[in-house]
Amino acid sequence: MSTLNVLNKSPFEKKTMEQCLARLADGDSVLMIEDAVVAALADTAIASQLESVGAAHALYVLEPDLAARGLSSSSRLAAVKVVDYSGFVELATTHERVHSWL
Amino acid sequence: MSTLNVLNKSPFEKKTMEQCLARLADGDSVLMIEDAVVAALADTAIASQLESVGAAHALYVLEPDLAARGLSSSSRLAAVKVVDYSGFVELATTHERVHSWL
Amino acid sequence: MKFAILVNEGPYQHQASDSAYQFSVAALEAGHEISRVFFYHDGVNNGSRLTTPPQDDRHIQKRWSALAADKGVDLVLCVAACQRRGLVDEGEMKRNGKDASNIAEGFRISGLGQLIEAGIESDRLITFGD
Amino acid sequence: MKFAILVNEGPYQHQASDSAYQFSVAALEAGHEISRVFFYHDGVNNGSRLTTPPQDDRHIQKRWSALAADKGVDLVLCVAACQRRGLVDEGEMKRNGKDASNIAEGFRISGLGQLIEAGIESDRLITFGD
Amino acid sequence: MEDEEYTGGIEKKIIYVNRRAPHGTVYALESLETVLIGAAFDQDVTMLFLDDGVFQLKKDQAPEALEFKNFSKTYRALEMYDVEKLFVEQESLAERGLAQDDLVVDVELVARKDVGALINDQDVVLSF
Amino acid sequence: MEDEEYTGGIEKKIIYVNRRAPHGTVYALESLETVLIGAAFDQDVTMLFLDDGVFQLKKDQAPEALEFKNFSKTYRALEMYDVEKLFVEQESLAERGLAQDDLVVDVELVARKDVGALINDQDVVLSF
Repeated sequence: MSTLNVLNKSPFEKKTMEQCLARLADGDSVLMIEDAVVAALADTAIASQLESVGAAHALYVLEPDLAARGLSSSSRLAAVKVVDYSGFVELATTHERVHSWL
Repeated sequence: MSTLNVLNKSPFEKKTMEQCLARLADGDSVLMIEDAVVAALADTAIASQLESVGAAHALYVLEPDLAARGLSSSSRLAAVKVVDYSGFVELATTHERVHSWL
Repeated sequence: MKFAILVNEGPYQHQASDSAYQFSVAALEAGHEISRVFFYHDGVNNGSRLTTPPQDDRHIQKRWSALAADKGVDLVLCVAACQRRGLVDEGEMKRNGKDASNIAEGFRISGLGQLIEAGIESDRLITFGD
Repeated sequence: MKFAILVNEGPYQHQASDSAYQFSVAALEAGHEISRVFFYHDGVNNGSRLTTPPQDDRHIQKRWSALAADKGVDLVLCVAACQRRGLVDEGEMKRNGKDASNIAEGFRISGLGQLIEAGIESDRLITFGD
Repeated sequence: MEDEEYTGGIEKKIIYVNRRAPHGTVYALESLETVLIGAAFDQDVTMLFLDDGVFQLKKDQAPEALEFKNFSKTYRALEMYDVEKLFVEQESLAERGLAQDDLVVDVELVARKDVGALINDQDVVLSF
Repeated sequence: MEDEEYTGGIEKKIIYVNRRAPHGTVYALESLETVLIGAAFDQDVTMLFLDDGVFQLKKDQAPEALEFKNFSKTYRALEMYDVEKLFVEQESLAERGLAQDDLVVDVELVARKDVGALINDQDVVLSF
């Protein structure tokens, strides 16, 4: 009964991401969209924190939102998989519910 | 040439407060309004951090916004002075500029 | 699968309405159904026919209206949110003694029950907001 | 002292418009001047005359309009923000081929230059937003 | 609108996740409105207060000077609408220097480590 | 409107404080619009990029697939409008794994400890 947790805010701006990650259940996944995609970058101040979450949970980032911000070819965390909107739709179907952390 | 820095977001929700406090100049003051008033409480997880800022800078909190949230009679940080809207106006005149951290 | 979409922010200020639209298009392309898009809070501002965005920018309201016209998607604006923000159809205009309406084609105004119902009757509810 | 006020958010969703109003009232009571209130981004939504908030709630648009009528405060809505969000006066209605207007009394639509000018010519510019 | 009745025959578990302080934004008020309207649908409703959402339940709120509605008393009326599952995360309270005594209504405390499981027991998540 | 000229005779120091990532909200675009319109007023303008605001200057932005305007090239045109003081906080870049090479335009780096003094040297602060 796993949840797709959707994050749309930068972890440098809001505490939403850390607040979400602290409440993940086994089997839960995380999708980063909009300004949250900056969390997928390697070499940031929060990279190691997210990398360790990636050991236990599937992490995804939305490609068009990366591209919009000029981050498509930036080095990313190994744990993060890139999806497009059809991948987002697919993730919404393969998890039992979607929880947008606002 | 000091600045009145105005904060309106809870430090538990956004990083705005810590980002503002890291850039204060000598003589700058901080006014907490709207959801930022929760930072004036004693006994929170961020109280000691704010108390130390209060040693070097004047800290203010807006009374009607405290009252709205049921925090008027809660114990507050000793460093924080309470003002009403006329005090807010007064602070805006006694500082050379007002910087709202959005 | 049957999706319901909740949009909490108005056009242009936040990406929320754009993301909701792109998700809806992708879901329809994948053969899924969008049973309803419910616009709540500032989200009701997506439904104004009086917008004139710059010509080199996307027209958010028209994109939503086209989704209603072409794919039959049910676009519902929360009535209480509309009243607080000035979104008005013919019925609301008369009821509240206003002298104009501004709601765009394909949108309808109704109650929060439509959100609850969409949550109950769809397979997934996806929220886009701030 | 001469204050200019910048409002970046619409009514009811955020406290910003309320805070800006309360500050303005207090400044006027203290004998200061409010040279202009500039409504930018979603802030332009404060200027719609089509709102009907619940009777037990404050009427944000009417409060602003009363400040213009009673104290002569200049209430300016950013034209580009209005076009993206559907705030329309008679001039914009004709210019953009719209079939209705929705701007409230006491508000006028003008360009961003009015914000810059207010920043230059006032003693303090105070911003209220999200 | 408050009187509409749901005859679709489906009963789902719906959780309202409340994470913002009241009054700074409209979300606390709107969440309560949705719960009250939703009561007519006879669903299995849970309200969860996390992070700054715990401030929504703080006693002694007095927003009248700002001309805001004081809706905090409404939480006490939820029982009459058969909304009885109110969960508050205990770590969220502690981080803000609050205790159960500070709240307007009786709630059930939940530990942070159990929040994920609580949410995963639901059919629909509405976040405010 | 772009042509209006200011004849008030006052020259002030105006700083634009940009703290948000582009595209997620409209602020980056609007800040640029205000700077361009403001150029006609012949003021002493500074643009400061702090925190996520540094992403506004990131090279290779491609928001066209989302039907968003790609306004990032406009930063290079600011010089023609006599807007030449672009400051970027170096700690903000470093925390995000970015370097000066990643930016579309030449900027002056400023250390976090000097940001307060830079702001206190201004008459007007516009925050986006």
